[in-house]
Amino acid sequence: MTSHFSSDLLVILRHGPHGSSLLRDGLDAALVAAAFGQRVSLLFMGEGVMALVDDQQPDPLGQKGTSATIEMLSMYDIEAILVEQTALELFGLTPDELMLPVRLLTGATLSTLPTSHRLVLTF
Amino acid sequence: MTSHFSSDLLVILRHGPHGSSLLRDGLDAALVAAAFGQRVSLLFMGEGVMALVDDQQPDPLGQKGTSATIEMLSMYDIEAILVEQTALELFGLTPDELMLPVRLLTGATLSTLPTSHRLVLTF
Amino acid sequence: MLLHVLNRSPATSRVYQQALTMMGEEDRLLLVEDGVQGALPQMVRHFGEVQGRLFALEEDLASRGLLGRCDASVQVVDVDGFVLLTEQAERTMSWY
Amino acid sequence: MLLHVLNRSPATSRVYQQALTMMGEEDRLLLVEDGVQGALPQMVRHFGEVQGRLFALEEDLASRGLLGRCDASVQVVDVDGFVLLTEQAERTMSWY
Amino acid sequence: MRYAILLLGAPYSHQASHSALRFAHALLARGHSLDAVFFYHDGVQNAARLAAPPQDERHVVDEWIALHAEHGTSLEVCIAAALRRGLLDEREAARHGKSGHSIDAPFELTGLGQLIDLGQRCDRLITFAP
Amino acid sequence: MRYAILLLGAPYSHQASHSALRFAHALLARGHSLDAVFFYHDGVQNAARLAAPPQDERHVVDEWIALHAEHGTSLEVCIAAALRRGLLDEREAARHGKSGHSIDAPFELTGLGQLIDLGQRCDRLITFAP
Repeated sequence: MTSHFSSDLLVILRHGPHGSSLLRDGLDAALVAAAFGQRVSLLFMGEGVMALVDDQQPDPLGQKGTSATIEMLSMYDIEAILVEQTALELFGLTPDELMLPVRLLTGATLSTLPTSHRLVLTF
Repeated sequence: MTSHFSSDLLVILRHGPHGSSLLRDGLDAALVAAAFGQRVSLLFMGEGVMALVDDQQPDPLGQKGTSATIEMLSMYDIEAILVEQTALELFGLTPDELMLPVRLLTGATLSTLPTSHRLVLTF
Repeated sequence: MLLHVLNRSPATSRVYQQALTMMGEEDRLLLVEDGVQGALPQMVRHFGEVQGRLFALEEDLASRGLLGRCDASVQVVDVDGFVLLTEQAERTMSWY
Repeated sequence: MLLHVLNRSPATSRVYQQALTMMGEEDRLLLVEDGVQGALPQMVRHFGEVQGRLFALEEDLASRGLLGRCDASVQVVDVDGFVLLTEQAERTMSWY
Repeated sequence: MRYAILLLGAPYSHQASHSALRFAHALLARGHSLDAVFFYHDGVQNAARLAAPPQDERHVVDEWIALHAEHGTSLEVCIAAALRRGLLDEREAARHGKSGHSIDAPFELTGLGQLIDLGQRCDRLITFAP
Repeated sequence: MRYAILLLGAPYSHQASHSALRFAHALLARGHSLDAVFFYHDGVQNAARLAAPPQDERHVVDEWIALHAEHGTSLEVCIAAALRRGLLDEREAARHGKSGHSIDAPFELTGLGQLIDLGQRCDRLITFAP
């Protein structure tokens, strides 16, 4: 299981869209690493799963969202989109309500992720 | 009960010392109001009760604390030092571990405070 | 009657409990920013004691994809409704 | 073995649960800044599953008046000890 | 009614500035007046005159200035919070021996007494926080 | 060992800057090297050259500069995060048509690629956040 996710960089996204800029800051770091040729995994934890909810409309007064960036991830060859299953359940969401296909992970697997990446950044 | 606390300004302090500047920012607002002759009540809620713990030592690298300010409150005629009793219990603290005498309040009384002050600020 | 405004999600922060503690029997609670996560059916149980007095801001729901996912017990208001709530309330308290 | 660093109190934030979720069986947890509130006897139960691997930063305890109030199960380290923990750990993760 | 806003959040980092701007325009559209916005804590960053956000993002600082121009709302910045954070007008820069400044009119550096005064003078004071 | 620090918190608002400075001095005292501090998110405020804290408080900006002077640690500021927040050096100010600037050397505006590079190059990367 561990080796399956083995990669250069794990970015853990724990904040929802709009409320703070941490989600976007974390995504930007992931995109730059990917553009530099690194293999990047994204893990959406806790409130971070809110970033993936489909049907996000542009802010009526134009605050820039993150959903366009998330839809672009595969163009950056970021294919490992990992989601904490408990978080999804906490919000009562199902995978088909998300804007892209994800891989659901639970406790035991989650705790192996940090050691299987050379660098981990939490946002 | 309500009229007992009736006053001009209620400042609710919900952050502990050092971690963020919100505790100090709230205290500063209270001191300025008191200096302008207003009757001020302070309510320490949640993590805010940490502000009152005795034996706070100066930060080894000199970050300015709030305990000196709190010890000065009576000089500003701020006598209404109110504390959410549940918060004290949450941290396992007793009133004699606090740096000054306080008035402990529980649920029903707490919810009457906002209407018995002309202005309320939450920090 | 006071209006309490909460901008944090019950999924991450316990501040919603402080808001509930300080609310009078007629007071209203408006969920804004990340606070609107509390309007999801799975989350709204945290606000059981203020049922009928719970509001959520439409713009913040929409930008997060949550507009169609709100629990039926939550009253959705836009920013004009937010202003109206502050007109009707004697005072507004922010919880963050 | 990784070092996890937590700067939020379990009294206000649920982020400590995220740290615990991501911790391996040998990993250590260091409480810093407002996180040291978790070292109080009344709070330390939140960290039961990492007993023996729980540390708290002395300077942050002292500045908050909590140095003498720490639970006996918590290992108190100063900032040199913090650096030592980062030397011993393969990697450090911050939870905030 | 007479409104005032207390803004504690920095732009870009948190949504507070956006929420406050939207609320400000809505209350004005409903015929109320907005006496002042008081910038405190990280909110003082809303006055940073050198802010250069990307073209496709809102320019929050300029939007406050436009609000002042259209509606006469005072933009009051807590001086103690601002100085710590490197936000100085020309006068404070001179007083502290710094070359250059980071706040311009219509933002005004002022004391916390102004906030207390607004709280007493206005019918409604709404806080937007990070 | 070679260390790097990622700092996400602004001075005065949160303890992150103080914690990072204390940690930096401790690791240097133990004989390690500190290649760089990377300032991102609200951490870019640590570079605000006009900061004027009260005399009885620490001057965080100056302490970073002293750290650089004594130990050669690079002070790298994420340019995208900085521009949004009004933190520009002379070159960026000119490029954006602004008079005046708010960041000076030894702070350097740089891209996020530097952070990724530090993460790969150094033995330890420690994040201090608000």
